[in-house]
Amino acid sequence: MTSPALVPSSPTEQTVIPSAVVRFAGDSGDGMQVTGDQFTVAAALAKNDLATFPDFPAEIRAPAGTTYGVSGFQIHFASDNVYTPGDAPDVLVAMNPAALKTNLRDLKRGGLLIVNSGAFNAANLKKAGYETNPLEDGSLENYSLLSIDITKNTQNAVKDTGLSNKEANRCKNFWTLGLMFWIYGRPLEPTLKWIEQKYGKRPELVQANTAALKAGHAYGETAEIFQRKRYEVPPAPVEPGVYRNINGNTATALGLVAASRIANRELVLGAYPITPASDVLHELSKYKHFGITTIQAEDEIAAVCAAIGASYAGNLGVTSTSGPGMALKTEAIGLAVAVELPLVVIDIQRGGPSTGLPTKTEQADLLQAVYGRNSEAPVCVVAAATPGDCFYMAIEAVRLAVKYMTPVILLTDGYLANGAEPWKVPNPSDLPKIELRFRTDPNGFHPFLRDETTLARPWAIPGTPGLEHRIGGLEKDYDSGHISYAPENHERMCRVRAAKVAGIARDIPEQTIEVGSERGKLLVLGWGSTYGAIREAVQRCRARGLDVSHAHVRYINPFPRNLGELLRRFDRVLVPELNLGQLVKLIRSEYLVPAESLPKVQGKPFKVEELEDAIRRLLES
Amino acid sequence: MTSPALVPSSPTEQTVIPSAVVRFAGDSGDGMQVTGDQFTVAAALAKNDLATFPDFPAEIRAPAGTTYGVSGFQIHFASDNVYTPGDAPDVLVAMNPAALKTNLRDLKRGGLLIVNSGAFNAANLKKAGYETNPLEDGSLENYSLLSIDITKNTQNAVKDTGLSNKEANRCKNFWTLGLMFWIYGRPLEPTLKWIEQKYGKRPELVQANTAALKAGHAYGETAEIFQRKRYEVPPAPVEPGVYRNINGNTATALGLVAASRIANRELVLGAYPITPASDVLHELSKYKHFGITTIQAEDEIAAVCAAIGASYAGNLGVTSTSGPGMALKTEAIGLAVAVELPLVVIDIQRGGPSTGLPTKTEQADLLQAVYGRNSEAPVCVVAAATPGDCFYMAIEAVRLAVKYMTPVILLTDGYLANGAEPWKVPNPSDLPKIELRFRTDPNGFHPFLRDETTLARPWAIPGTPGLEHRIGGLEKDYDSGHISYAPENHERMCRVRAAKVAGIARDIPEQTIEVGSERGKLLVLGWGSTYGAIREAVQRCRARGLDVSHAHVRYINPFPRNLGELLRRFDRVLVPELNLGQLVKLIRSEYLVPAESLPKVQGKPFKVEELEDAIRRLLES
Amino acid sequence: MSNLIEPAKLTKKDFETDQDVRWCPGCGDYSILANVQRVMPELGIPRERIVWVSGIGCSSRFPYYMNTYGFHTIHGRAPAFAMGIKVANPELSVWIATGDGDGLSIGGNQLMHCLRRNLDVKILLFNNRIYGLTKGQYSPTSELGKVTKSTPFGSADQPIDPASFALGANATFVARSIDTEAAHLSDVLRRAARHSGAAFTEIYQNCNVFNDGAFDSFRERDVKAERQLRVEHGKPLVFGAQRDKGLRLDPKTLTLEVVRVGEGGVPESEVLVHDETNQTLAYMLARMPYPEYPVALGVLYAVERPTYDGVLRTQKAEALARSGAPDLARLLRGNAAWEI
Amino acid sequence: MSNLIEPAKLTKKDFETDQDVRWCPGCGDYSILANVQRVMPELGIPRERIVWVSGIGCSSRFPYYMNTYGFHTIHGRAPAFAMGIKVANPELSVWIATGDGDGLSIGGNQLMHCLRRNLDVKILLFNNRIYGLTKGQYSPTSELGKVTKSTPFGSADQPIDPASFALGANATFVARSIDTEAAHLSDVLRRAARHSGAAFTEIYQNCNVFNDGAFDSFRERDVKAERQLRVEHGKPLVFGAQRDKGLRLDPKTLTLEVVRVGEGGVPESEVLVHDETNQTLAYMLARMPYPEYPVALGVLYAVERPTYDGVLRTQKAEALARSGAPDLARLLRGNAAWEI
Ligand SMILES: Cc1ncc(C[n+]2csc(CCOP(=O)(O)OP(=O)(O)O)c2C)c(N)n1
Ligand SMILES: Cc1ncc(C[n+]2csc(CCOP(=O)(O)OP(=O)(O)O)c2C)c(N)n1
Ligand code: SF4
Ligand code: SF4
Ligand SMILES: [Mg+2]
Ligand SMILES: [Mg+2]
Repeated sequence: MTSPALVPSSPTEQTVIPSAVVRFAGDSGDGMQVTGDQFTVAAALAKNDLATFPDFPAEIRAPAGTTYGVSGFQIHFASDNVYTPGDAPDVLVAMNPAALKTNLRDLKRGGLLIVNSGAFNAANLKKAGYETNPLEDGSLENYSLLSIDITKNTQNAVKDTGLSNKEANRCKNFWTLGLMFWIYGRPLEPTLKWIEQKYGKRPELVQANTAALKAGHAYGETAEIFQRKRYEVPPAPVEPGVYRNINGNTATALGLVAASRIANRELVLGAYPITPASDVLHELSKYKHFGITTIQAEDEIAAVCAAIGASYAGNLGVTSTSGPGMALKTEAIGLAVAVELPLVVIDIQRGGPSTGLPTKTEQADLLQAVYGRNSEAPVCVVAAATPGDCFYMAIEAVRLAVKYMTPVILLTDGYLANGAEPWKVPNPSDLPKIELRFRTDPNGFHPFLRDETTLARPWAIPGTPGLEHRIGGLEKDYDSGHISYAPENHERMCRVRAAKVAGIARDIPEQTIEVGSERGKLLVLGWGSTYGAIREAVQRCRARGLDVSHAHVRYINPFPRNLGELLRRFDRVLVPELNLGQLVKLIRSEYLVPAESLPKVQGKPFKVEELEDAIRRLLES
Repeated sequence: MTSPALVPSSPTEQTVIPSAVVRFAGDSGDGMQVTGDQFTVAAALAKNDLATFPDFPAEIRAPAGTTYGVSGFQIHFASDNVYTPGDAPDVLVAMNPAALKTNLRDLKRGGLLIVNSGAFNAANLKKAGYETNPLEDGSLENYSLLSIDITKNTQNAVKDTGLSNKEANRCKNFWTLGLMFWIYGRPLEPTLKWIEQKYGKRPELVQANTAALKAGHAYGETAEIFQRKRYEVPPAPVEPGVYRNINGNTATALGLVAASRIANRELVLGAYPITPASDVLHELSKYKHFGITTIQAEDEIAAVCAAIGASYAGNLGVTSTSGPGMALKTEAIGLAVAVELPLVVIDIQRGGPSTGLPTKTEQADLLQAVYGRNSEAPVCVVAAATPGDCFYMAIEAVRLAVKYMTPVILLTDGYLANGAEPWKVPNPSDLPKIELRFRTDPNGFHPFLRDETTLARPWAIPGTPGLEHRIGGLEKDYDSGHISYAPENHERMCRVRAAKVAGIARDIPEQTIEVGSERGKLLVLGWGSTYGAIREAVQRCRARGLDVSHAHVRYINPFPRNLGELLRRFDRVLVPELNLGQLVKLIRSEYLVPAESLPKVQGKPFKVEELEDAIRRLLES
Repeated sequence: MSNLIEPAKLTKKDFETDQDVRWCPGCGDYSILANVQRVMPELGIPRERIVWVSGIGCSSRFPYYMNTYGFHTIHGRAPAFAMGIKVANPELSVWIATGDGDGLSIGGNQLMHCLRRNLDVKILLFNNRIYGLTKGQYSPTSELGKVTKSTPFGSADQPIDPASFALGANATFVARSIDTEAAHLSDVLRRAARHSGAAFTEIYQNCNVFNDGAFDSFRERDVKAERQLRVEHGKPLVFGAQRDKGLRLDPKTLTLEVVRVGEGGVPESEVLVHDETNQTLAYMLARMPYPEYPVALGVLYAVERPTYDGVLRTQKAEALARSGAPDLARLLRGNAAWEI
Repeated sequence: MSNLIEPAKLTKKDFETDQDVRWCPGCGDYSILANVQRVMPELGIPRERIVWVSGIGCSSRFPYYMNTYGFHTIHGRAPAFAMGIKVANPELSVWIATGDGDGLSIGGNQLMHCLRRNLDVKILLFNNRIYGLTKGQYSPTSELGKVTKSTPFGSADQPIDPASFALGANATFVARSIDTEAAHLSDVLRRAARHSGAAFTEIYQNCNVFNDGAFDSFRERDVKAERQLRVEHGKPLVFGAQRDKGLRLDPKTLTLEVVRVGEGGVPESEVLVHDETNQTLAYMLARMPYPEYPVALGVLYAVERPTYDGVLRTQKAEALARSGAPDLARLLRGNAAWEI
């Protein structure tokens, strides 16, 4: 076997294209996530902008070959800014019939379809529910089909390494990656280095995967069929700096670590595992040397209570969860409101109601976050817009919580949690400041004495001599902090708690327009993970001359102080959300503008196209 | 001691007045609730319309003489319709300094103030926080003060019965009641009979309390001072029928029993004690022979889950609680939404946030009821307007829950729970019908097959041969009921669940105007326990010629189908609520009408006067 | 529906559903499922009278695969749903499938109260000492120092033993078995089914993905005889391939000791005899530290006590007998009504 | 704040607050409060380092009356708050006041996990066998058949014994005392305070309003010597005014028996000696049926085991030693960054 050149040998044949969307799909055991990650690194090193999204099966480990065991990974990379992992793939790699079955309908008409014909045997076809072999029955004629026996090719490539057949088969993904690298003209070195590091302890695996990668690449080089199928996506005009790929959950966790460092305070996370939030717990539990303590509590109630306890004792108390867990935490969050302690609650939303679609995304916990507590229990609610934004919003949540002595709910979702994008690594010294003020002076102290500006009560932590005091969930006297059932006092306290949270509006940025003009026919108002899709759709529509702008709220309670005024500058307001219309309710009730809802509840993000269509329909109506 | 005549001896001296508000206040041990109850019975028998409200101390049994140990009872009775227990008492009976201290500010200027001077000793004055004796320092000159040593008078009256001093003192309340009976010209017999029944086993107590009652009455008859202080409140034009006095919690419990009988289905209440909801549990636990099972669960979560389990097994599953307990139930209510089982959740709202003011009233769980669940989890929300209305709304909640296979949240509050009114006892055969349909036919069955009209799924209960099936919180396929993660199916299911609840609007009465014209300058829109106060305020304003109407929503999700149209017939809409503005948010967002909020969060109901003022201010602005 | 004829005798197949079983290949849950499906027909209960209730977790998927009534509820609360079901219809045979996370972490309170109430339900706790469904965090039964995704430095909390927890919570039936021990598991299930009251059965279950081999040290063919103590009421507590080891009580220290029995050891008469009605013995057996002692399997404890649902039923019957047929009109009128 | 001088020795008064105590006159909570306020100064812990945490209930009002830091939280969850507090600041001495409803009904799960984790907190459970604050419903420790407002026909569920629950949950310290037994309660509190780990103390407390006299049959002066067994480590388990009764083990049936000791009875050497490190003995003592047996009071069980907060602290120190000072810039960069 001849070793292929490590750089594309015939660069002249590459067609330059501005962007591409590629999806890898295969059985859970086929290593699609690794393939996707390596392909992503290559795109990043080629300075493309990019976004990725993995699609894990709901089952832990479904039987091989089943449709519900299919694992996918999509990447969108471009020479321009990229805002979403892409609507529909230009290229689909399907490692078995089940992967083809579940993914084909997304592939663009005429798109390149690479299948591992070696997996299209009778058993697999049956498991995928095919009655005839699609590779042979003409059903794929709308696509540019490349049917290759990747299994056999891989076995051939690694036959000298002495691996068992089963282990040899595991190298298929690297063979495929090699082929894809050839198509997009990517160098092999970084992946070869990665293989070396990853499998260093088992040289035969290093050898085999290396051989497979190179063989796939060589296949592209030599197989006739590829002569007209190479593409180049030139570098994007990215700001210089150090970048890494980051998903939302990692960004959230790192944001919390950063907040703890900035504030110079230890942080305690109380959490109970739940999809898709568990990774925040997993990630944070690595950082004990950063002064981060993670408590895997017995349930969500204990988790939030532990976080509140930690805040009470002067640490940064945080709890992370998803929908059903949020429901369980509401009583305790109400207590944090009543005793006015800082608390960060991170809700990584997933499909519901109830257990719902645990591995899918949704934005339907918004009203629960804003209103889901007994009585008047206002909290601050913020939402992250992109995976990387989770980092900054986590810091912001901590900043507001400690400054205003209030619970802050940070909303992200399954799509942000697992979706990834290149992220410019910030310099710690450029991060926002968080100043903590602990009360130490016993003179004139009472626990509900308020700061005149923020209306926050003092953070007076156990261990401070002379400040011994009692707090609790019963109503407190405004002037002494003691228990009080007095009627007017209760109203005064309810109002001051509300005013305190409302006052945060003075401390957050004004609402800006992301894309488009400051006034006009239509404003598309989004929040959370729909950011990328809305932005791209609005850009495209504007490119076609439509009068549409995009604004994206990161602060939901309170809203930015200029939001009402901004909304009224537009004839119409459209609010796309991954729910049946929740932000739109808040907007309508707060500003009495006839905002219209564009709901989607399919466990999936918006496609850019869906939004474009909606905008067009609306502007034409 | 001469026995006074049992009927007023000099009826000619009575001043006829249309209504009166009387408040009895004393130490927890002074028997004020009994006094109030007996006074209420007398008013009822005199065919007055009336409303009452007890005011229990927050503490279980506070030390005697303290202000926080004061127990009160207010009654408003009239020769016309009565809608509230009255803003400010015309007559205040204060049995000790603490009662005077905590209640005086409510007494009308010039009102009659009866105090037991025997209790105004140094120790009691100090406990109440008086530096000088108010009976002597001129501070009561704005009132018509009657200072009587009731202690001594009572002791004299009962001295022949051989009671200990302590026991003799316990008769003070009957002496006082006797005096009050004399003032309002009430016969003593019913109370004498009641004493006989109540203390029958201890003849000396019968004798003593009888003597005290009569002595108090005689005191009025003979003491010079009373010659010009007798009143008559003539009978009200009440519909003929059998009446009883009923408070909201009893009415709720009886409504559930009635619903169970009407539907011919056993009912299971799962509950965990919590103020002010516990009495629903207490009341229902008496009716085992009605096929009612009550489970005092280990917590609120278990309580609601048990109720859902009971519904699943074909009984009527109900759970009752208050704010903090509601917060805990939300996850399970979401499951009931997902599996579409009937469930009645009764939230007897109290002051919050968190533990808040547990014994006080509030209407601040509305948004929690409507929105407080993860994801899109629509439920039906209804609210009772008066104590007696709790009975009918409980039946209605059961009717809707079983017909639409949905959770229904019934909102009442601490004010309704403990407030009482004369209630026309309905004839069981006049009550609404509840028809249950259980699926038995296995043909074509699947558990999420919907009724075309109601969109309800079939109630297919364990024990039915051939219908074995599995349900759960994961999303289900519309067409088979099996687990499904399919995107479009999820949206379809979310929408059909929403449509089902929205469709209830077709099955409930249209919104009507309670008082006033069908269109005009101002509509006062209320919900829940504010009914009486709003109604009276609007009536009074209309009597003064103001253009104002009153509508009261009993159905909050969905709203009555004509509500939007009705609201738009008024120039302005004012929404008074015992919260910081919750219904007003729903109204604004749903109908985009600029409804204005009139909030009150003091743990107390609106005074009629406060509402009148607000209406007047608004119409003048 | 009353023209039902005596149902035909059911078979394992009758208890299988048409749903794809979605556990990982090789998961211990499969053998438990097969075992239950085999035992169910023997109970002679018609399928429509059987209800499986579960919480959330891999183990809690169980009801989907049983062709009976099934309710997959929310995390940790199955016993509370079961309470409502059983109280509403005492005719039903109610079974709970739960996991070490579902039943002992979030659901500890519901389980505890179900046991102390002695609700007549059968509880199978699949103990794989890990959270399977959420992909491998430690559970309340995981060993101290367990390294998982959420505890990269090892867990910091002592585990709980499910059987000892159940006994402390006043359970009337406590048993233990293993996923792979088909015959033993069947025996235990039959006993649990026959028990009137809350029957708690812990089943050691291998999660081959996130905690593979957790029980191998006493489950594998070559060691199990030496490491398992199969308890049987009235039989001496002996174990070992040669049945040459036994448990003896040291009455001075009130502890158990493992002794060699027979030749070269103590006579069998000195060995404790299992008495499943003795709570103390059950407790000692449940808590024997491993591997110093063998793992006790079988019915550790079983006594009869009034059931929660039974008492409620009796109360209802008595109330009806006492008060006569319910009279709604009278109830609504109360005893202080007046007429106008 | 570092120029603090050695704090003056504290007295009971220092632990009293200016709040009106709002329990019913005559409530057992008063004597517990007085007792705690008396013992606290002896511990030598500055007031500012003491935190009282509670849930909801009459008993849970406790923190308001202690002039230390105090947190009156929500119903049943005090142990979880305490976990956050203790983990955040291990220097604090954290005490929990809870009731039979707060700690064993709604809060059973939090209590159980706190005990098995061995979090270093002191837990006082005021057991009045009733819900006081909600005015008298039965609790999980109320006797079967208890007639209350919510159970006019008598309760249908078996009670749980707090101490046996705690043992089953793997607690490291389990003790019992009575509100009115000042000296005994003080001793027990001192022991609990000294215990490193979760120290669980059940205190029988009379609710004179809703469950008056619940413990009179073994609390009243004239009967208590015969009905109480005061256990002490290393001392024989004897009781009675004449110390003429004792507990003996019947090793055959593995049960305890009450025997007459001394003259006309068995020699004291046959009586069991209390060993507070023996879990089985503690369990048997906790569960002795009353009135056939006396009520065991004192430290039933006490062993040392690593605490949850202690292990976490060690892990943190080790991680810091291993990884060196935290470097945020490096962390944010991760190990797959690229530069453009
Ligand atoms: C309220 C709530 N919290 C958390 C989860 C996430 N969750 C699902 S299963 C599970 C643990 C399951 O562990 P176990 O009961 O041991 O079941 P196994 O998967 O090991 O069989 C968790 C934490 C959830 N579904 N709901
Ligand atoms: C979530 C919630 N549910 C219910 C209540 C009502 N509640 C307050 S205290 C209590 C029971 C208290 O019993 P226990 O702990 O024994 O305390 P005690 O009053 O007897 O000292 C209940 C049910 C509450 N405050 N919060
Ligand atoms: S994760 Fe473990 S317990 Fe769950 S199905 Fe897979 S092997 Fe079984
Ligand atoms: S109700 Fe009982 S426990 Fe509560 S304060 Fe009164 S006497 Fe004490
Ligand atoms: Mg498990
Ligand atoms: Mg109690």
